[in-house]
Amino acid sequence: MIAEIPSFLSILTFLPTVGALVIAIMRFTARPEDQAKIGENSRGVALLTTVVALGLAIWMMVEFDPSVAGFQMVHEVTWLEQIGLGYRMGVDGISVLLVLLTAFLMPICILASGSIKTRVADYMIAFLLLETLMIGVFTALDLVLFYIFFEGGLIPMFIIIGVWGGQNRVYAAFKFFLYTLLGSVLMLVAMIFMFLEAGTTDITVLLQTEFAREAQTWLWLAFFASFAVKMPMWPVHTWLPDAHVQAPTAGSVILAGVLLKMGGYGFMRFSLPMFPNASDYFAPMVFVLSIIAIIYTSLVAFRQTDIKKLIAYSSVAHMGFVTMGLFTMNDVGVQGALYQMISHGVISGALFLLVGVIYDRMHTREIAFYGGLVHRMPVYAAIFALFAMANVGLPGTSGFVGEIMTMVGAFQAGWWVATGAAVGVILSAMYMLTVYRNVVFGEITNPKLETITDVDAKEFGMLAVLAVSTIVLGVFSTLITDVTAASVENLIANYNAAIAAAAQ
Amino acid sequence: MAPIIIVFGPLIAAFIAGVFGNYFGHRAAQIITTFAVGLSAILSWLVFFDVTIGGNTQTIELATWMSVGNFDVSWAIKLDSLSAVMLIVINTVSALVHLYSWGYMSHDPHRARFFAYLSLFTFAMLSLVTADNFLQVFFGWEGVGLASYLLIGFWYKKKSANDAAIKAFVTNRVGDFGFALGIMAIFLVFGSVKFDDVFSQVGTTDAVLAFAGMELPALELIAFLLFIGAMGKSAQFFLHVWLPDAMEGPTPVSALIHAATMVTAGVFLVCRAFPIYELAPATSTIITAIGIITCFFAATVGLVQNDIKRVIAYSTCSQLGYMFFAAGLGLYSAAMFHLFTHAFFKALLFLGAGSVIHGLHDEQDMRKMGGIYKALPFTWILMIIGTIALTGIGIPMLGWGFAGFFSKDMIIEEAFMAGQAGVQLGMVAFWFGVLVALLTSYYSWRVIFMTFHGKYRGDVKVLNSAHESPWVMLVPLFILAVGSIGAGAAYKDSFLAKDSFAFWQESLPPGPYAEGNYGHTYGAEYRASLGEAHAAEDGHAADGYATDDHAADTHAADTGYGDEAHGGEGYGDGHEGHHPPVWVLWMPFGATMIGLVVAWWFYIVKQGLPARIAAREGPLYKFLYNKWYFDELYNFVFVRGAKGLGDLFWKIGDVRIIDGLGPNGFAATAMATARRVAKAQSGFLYHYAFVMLIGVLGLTLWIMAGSTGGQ
Amino acid sequence: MNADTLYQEIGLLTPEIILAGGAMALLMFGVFFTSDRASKLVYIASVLLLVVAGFASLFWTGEGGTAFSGAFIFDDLAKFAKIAVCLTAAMALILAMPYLEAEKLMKIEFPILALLAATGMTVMVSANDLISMYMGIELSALALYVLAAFNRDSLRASEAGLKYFVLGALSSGLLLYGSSLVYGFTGATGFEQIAAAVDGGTNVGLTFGLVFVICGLAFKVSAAPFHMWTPDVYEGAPTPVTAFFATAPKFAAIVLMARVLMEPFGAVVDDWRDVIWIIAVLSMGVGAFGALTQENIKRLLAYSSIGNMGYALVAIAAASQTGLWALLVFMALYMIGVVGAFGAVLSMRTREGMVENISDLAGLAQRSPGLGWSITALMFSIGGLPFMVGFFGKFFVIYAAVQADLIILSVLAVLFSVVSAAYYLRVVKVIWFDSSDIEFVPSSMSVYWVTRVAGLATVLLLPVLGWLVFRAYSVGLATL
Amino acid sequence: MLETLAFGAFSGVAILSALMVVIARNPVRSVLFLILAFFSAAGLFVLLGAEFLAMLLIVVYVGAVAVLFLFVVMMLDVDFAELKQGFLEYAPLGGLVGLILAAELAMIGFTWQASEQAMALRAAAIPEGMGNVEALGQVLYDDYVFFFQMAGLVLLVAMIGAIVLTLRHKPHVKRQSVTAQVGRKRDEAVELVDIKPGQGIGE
Amino acid sequence: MMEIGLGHYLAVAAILFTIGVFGIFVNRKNVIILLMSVELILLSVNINLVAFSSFLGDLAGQVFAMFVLTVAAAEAAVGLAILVVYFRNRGDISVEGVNMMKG
Repeated sequence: MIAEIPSFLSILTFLPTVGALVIAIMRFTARPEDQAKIGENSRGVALLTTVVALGLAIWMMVEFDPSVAGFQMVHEVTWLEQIGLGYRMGVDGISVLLVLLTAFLMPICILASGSIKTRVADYMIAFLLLETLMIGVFTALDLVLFYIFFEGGLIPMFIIIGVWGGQNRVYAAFKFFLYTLLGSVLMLVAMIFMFLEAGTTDITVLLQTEFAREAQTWLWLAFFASFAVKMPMWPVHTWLPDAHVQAPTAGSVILAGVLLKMGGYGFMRFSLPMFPNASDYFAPMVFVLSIIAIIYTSLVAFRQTDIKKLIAYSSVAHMGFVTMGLFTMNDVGVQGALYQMISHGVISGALFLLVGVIYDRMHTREIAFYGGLVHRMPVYAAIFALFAMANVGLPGTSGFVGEIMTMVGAFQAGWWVATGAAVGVILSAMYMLTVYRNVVFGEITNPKLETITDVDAKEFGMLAVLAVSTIVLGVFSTLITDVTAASVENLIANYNAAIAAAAQ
Repeated sequence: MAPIIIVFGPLIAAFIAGVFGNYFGHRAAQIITTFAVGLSAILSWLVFFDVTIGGNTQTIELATWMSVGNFDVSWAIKLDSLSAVMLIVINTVSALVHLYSWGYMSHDPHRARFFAYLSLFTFAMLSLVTADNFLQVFFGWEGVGLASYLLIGFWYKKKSANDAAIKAFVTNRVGDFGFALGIMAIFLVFGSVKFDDVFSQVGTTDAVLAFAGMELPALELIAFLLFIGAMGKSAQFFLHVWLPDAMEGPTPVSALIHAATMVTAGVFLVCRAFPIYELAPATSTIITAIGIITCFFAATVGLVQNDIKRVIAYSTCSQLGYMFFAAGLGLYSAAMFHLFTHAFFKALLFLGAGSVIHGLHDEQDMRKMGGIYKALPFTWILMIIGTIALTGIGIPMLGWGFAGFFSKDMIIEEAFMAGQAGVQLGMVAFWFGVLVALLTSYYSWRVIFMTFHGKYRGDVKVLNSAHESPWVMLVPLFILAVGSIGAGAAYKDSFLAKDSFAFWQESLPPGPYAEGNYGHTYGAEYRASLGEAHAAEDGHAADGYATDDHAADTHAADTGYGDEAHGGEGYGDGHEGHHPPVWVLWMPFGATMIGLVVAWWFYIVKQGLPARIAAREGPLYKFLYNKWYFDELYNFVFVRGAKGLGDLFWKIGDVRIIDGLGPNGFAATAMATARRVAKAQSGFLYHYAFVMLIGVLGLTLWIMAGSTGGQ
Repeated sequence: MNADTLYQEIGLLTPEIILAGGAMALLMFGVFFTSDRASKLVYIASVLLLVVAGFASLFWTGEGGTAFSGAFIFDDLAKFAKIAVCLTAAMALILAMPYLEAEKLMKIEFPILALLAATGMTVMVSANDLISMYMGIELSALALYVLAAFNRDSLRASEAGLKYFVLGALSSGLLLYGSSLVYGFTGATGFEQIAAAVDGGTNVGLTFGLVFVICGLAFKVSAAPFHMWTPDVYEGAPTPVTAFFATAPKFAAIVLMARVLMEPFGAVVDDWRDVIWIIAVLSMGVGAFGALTQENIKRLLAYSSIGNMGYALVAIAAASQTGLWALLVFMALYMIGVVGAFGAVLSMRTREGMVENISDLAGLAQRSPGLGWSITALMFSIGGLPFMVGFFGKFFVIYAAVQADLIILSVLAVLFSVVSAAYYLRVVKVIWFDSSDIEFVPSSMSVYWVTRVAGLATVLLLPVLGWLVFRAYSVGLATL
Repeated sequence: MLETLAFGAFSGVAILSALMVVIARNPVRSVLFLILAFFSAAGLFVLLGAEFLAMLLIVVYVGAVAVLFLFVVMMLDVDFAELKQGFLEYAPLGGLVGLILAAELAMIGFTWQASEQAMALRAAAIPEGMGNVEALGQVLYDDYVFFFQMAGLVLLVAMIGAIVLTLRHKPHVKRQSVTAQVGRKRDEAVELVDIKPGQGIGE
Repeated sequence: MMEIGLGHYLAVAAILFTIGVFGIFVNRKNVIILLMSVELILLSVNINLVAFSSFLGDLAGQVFAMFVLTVAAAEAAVGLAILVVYFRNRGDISVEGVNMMKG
């Protein structure tokens, strides 16, 4: 059915922009005294838009044919065609789930923004634009288009962190923006080089293009600079804790849930298939960095006094599994990495929501402030427990599936890789349970907490949806791997063919 | 259907009790969970008979968990003798503990949650033992870890409980780390994590893995990694530290999890993976060694502890040591048998201790007890039964005794036989086994004497209001007591002796005792039955051990004493049978008796002497009392180490180095550069002109250099 | 030269004649009618003249060609540049009017000087001879010197004028000295003849001359190290004048530079590429770092302009068709940003008068959302961040550089763009994150709409970007 | 020989006076030295056969520009004693830069060789048998008419610029208005006031 | 006595040019001197052009020089006008004083 709507993906991508425009028009035409009302209305518009987008994304999933390895629902429009640039959209098994994840998290983010009371319309516009850009990253089939979406996302996020963020928001926003921009610009040069080599920026064509070995090395490094920062990998991860801590709840959710995935997606879309020899060459380096990330950041997380910062560091560690899995270049590893991305999107999103719940009530994220929440917030405690365990990678939750698959893949690449990662599994239990104990368990020693209320229906609803997702994905992992299988296998087959060809 | 109900009944009950407990009320939660587990228990027995007698082994595949390439993992229920034994142990003890908890937890405001946890634990344990692949075992493995965490930390107000819970979980994770790596290695070597696929290939693989710079035989490595997992869960030496602290949880939990079921998961794993261990002699030796050390270590520490539950906890640890060294020596069925009997009497002891604690209003320190047998008569008797079962009192030559007598003595004796046969550490295991039997007897009786006899040393008010436990608590105790008395005698044949071939079928080797004594008689018969049932699976490794021709080849070649099963001096050909010398049979009995007498002397005859010894705080006493200083060591190395490293990485690594040199350093440099650029913009015309001129000059010089260089 | 060819040749000068003739006519009109309404009329007529001249260039359908013995050329490049010059000059004038009225500077000389300056610029972009290059530059430069000091009662404006003049004269001296060397070593002043001479081989004297010429031109585009005047003059000159400085003259000068380097000296690209390379890197560096500490928005835009000219020079360093069209696309898109940005600066008027500090923008996103959003978009566009059109300008520039194997230059370019992003972000930060109770008085219609439209254009032009690229592309193909 | 001497004299004077322009303390002297430099340069022009330009230099530069300078210097009436003397502070570095530059440029001059095509590329070869003025006149209004017009525009700009910057209409200064003076009538000029005794003219 | 060649003229021009430049950035006293230095630079250019013209036998150089003269005159007028304006505002034409804007 979607086949009859060639521009389906474009509609999905730009639908949120339309919503943003509606709000913008309301915002700019309203009289000053009506602004408050506009803010409330904009919530509705934003929610409606994101829900419709989610509906479209689900429809897309339904229509998506998982048995096909190539791109589907491709949409092409000529644009700057003289020099080979085009507007091309399409999804395959690697990207389609990330689109769904984005569309899935957005309504939750909108709902989770109840505590935003100032400049609501601007906030909603920023979020809707961000959604367009994020979906665009995953659907773009043109190098330059990808880059635009990839970098463009920085702008709304910058605003979101900077305007609605915490105390030190300006520093965090700048750090976030400049750090990631610095990583990406080198990729731009590399992209242009590829563009000149291939004569086009069509990703489908570039996937077939073989780049010279020497060039591959440099191109790979340039792309790596971008994706490593975005992931983020050690040692370029330090922007993330700051950004997370300062961002509003929904911003953190999106940051952890989707923005970080762009790096992993980039590796799968570009680095691995386009520069197989370089990927092969650099894989040990990636493994080392991943393992350092896993262990190092887990230890750092253990010492944090700010809940959000702790979860942010934990995100870095979990992204270490993704990079590790990706560069194993075997079925289990790569699919596991993809799985881990989806799963981390859900789990870390939920964790940030959970932090948001208490932050909204108490306006602090200091672990020491809390303690004994279970007495006042039993439901909260239970949900927190679930996600803490999911973050720890307890079997039966989606976190486990991603971790074990990446580790199984990594073990095939080298025992030391998997061993290092497994150490991280121990450490994650250490920090997560410690923070859980300090926040939820124990006696209430802080009198301010006496009046804290449990999650309300809306919060419960959002968290419940995420909880169900986590568990369902944890028990039936084939829901995801069936979708990704064909594309990943194709990716690996091509990769191995390229390596074999180079070996001769 | 029955297996599904067995496994998932508790889960559903747990879900209902946990989520809706607050709406339906505590009573409903109690009833639902107890009913579900009770039903599971009854069905388990049915299944047990169906499997062990009816030979109706089966594997039910429920769904696919993971399927990526050939990494194919199912949700399944595998029913064979091994899992059936575990099923009955788990479900029986669990059902009784549920029932017991009605009484024990009657005053707790969070009962519903407690029962939900218990049922959840039961589910996790069941999914562990019924797994048909390693990953599902891992699921259950971590699941029980979670349940254990939740239950230890049940009284979340207590910091000590929370800390103990975390300690338990993290320590278990260390074990799981090994287990997970083992699974990965299995997948790497065998391309599958299914038991059937893996075990059918073990004989043929000679894969070598380079690990930590060494070339290791893959099987040894896998075996070792899996054993690390087992160590964690079963609280073996090095990873035992969590078990005593786990006593922070409610006593029924200690009985269920930390005595009867979860801690035995490690033993179960080793038995389940016995085809691998049989071909991994080096690892088996390590297991034996660890088992011996644990068994001795825990017993020595148990000698001086004053918390009633801790003593029993160390006792558990020690008994697990027995099971492990048995498994390490290749006596899998003996290990399983001890596991089986231990479940009864250790649960009995714990629940009995719980009854004491309940009766004395949550008093756990034995120094404040004494002479309360009058107040708690039933508990007193039941505890003595448990103690007798634990210490393994029985008459050796007659084959009469309590449960522990059969299982523990069997292990000690078989260790001797193995040692005789040249299995590494066999004799060491034997001597330590005897020594620990002495210690066990001492500390077990110490508990009885300190608690129920002598003078009451606590607050008189407590004694006056001390009461016997309600019937709902005592009934489970009675049932367990029956098990403690009779389980050994009743099942000895099935587990270890003449019925063991039919009993275990393919799931476990019956062991040298059975083979030596009954191999020929029953082997042929069994082989015939097998031949029918598994004609297609000719050459299956499982056939091997049951029959003594080519079975012995595999067995013998690796474990060393199989040879003697055929010829040699011992029990070959079944003529002389497989029997240790008489003195060996009497050794454990003697040791037990010595322990009993010493305990009697110290705590009944010379009351107060132990307290004086303790007060002197001699180095040995302090060493033992402080559990060989393991907690301090670990605290220093791991906890402080992790904190130190974390701080180092964070404050130095991230803040100073990465941020300092990276973004912040870059920003500072940029700003400094910016200020310099701005300063150069001095506002003076002549500076501007000068800069322009310098520019011209520089460029012309550059060109000049370039052109002369070019020429 | 017969009458036919004369007419034909004069026909090529249509835009110049419109501008110069119009300027003179308006001057006469303005001298005789001195009322305020008449000045306004002159003003509006000037804007119209510029637009007309722009359209005259746009709709010039003839073959193009050279006039006056090859001294003047009207080709696709000149056409493109003339349209841009005229339109941006018109925009600058539109922006200027409310300011001049408010500051009581509404004199007819302002538009007339602007017209004459524009004439000079149109000559610059059509220059095909060293002399016409010089005359064009001087015509526009003299007018601009005067405009810089136009607010003659202001010390800052006169200081700006003085600095601009002295340094401008020095740069003219450099340019002339270089021209004389080029003339001496080739024996010709016409670009085509120079190209022929250069083709036969070069020598150090010629290269020297070229370097001097480059230095002179670099001053006009305010490329480092010849940029020193820019911040001071931008700050001191009346804001509309600054807006004018930042737009049309930059475009004309960079096109002239491209033409000089690529046409007569196209054959000896290796001789001058290093020079441009160095100048480009210095410009980008100075632009990036210099702006970081600025508090005055005009100064900030000055440094931004220095940096952006560095990017334009990167395109020139590529010395190819791609470089040329990339330069045109870049400049055209950059102009949108600059016009909008200066519109925004001109909107910064409180009850007390104009304000120029970045901190005065605080909280603009709330106080005046339209303006706030526009500046945000414009800043991102000037900074070359996706998904604003400005990104494509930089993108094509780097594309050209990579094509010419200038990898290191491209990498430096993108790295400097990150540094410069910091100060664009700072403006955005002030607008969005900070708050203040400064109230701007509503800006006039023209400024209001120019700012909004420019802001919107940074995004809305994306779909039709292909058209612009296509135009520039064909210019590139036709010119080289 | 004579030419050499003349070149030496003119160029020496030109350089020395140029130097004095820069370093003289009194701006009036600077202007005068500038005039001297122009005269010397005109001499050099004559030596090079560019008589018209030599005259132009004297007439336009000396006659107009230099005098304008002189005028402005005097008009501004700067108190020269107050002017700072930071001269020597920067002189060494400046001198070094200047020396290098001069050396470079001179060196370039001595390496001169016109390109091979230079003769062919000449746009307007100096015609034989024609005076410098006549030759220039021939090309100026033909080939170079465009530049001529441009020069006109440049001068127009200069004029407008000078006027707009410096011309001031001062409202409080009394100015003579000839038409008003001529056109006034008697009764407008004289007002008859009837003064009562002892009151005075005031109110 | 040597033959006077083009090089000599160019050298003279180069020296004058340098003095002009030198005057711009060494002079601290008086803005007018700057304007005069500019005139010196233009003069040196003219010498260059005329010399080249003479030695190439090409009138273009002289024509160029003529226009340079014209423009230089216009430039002087504008420059002096700006100077006057500046003086009126500040009452001083010290070069050191011209630094109200910087940074």
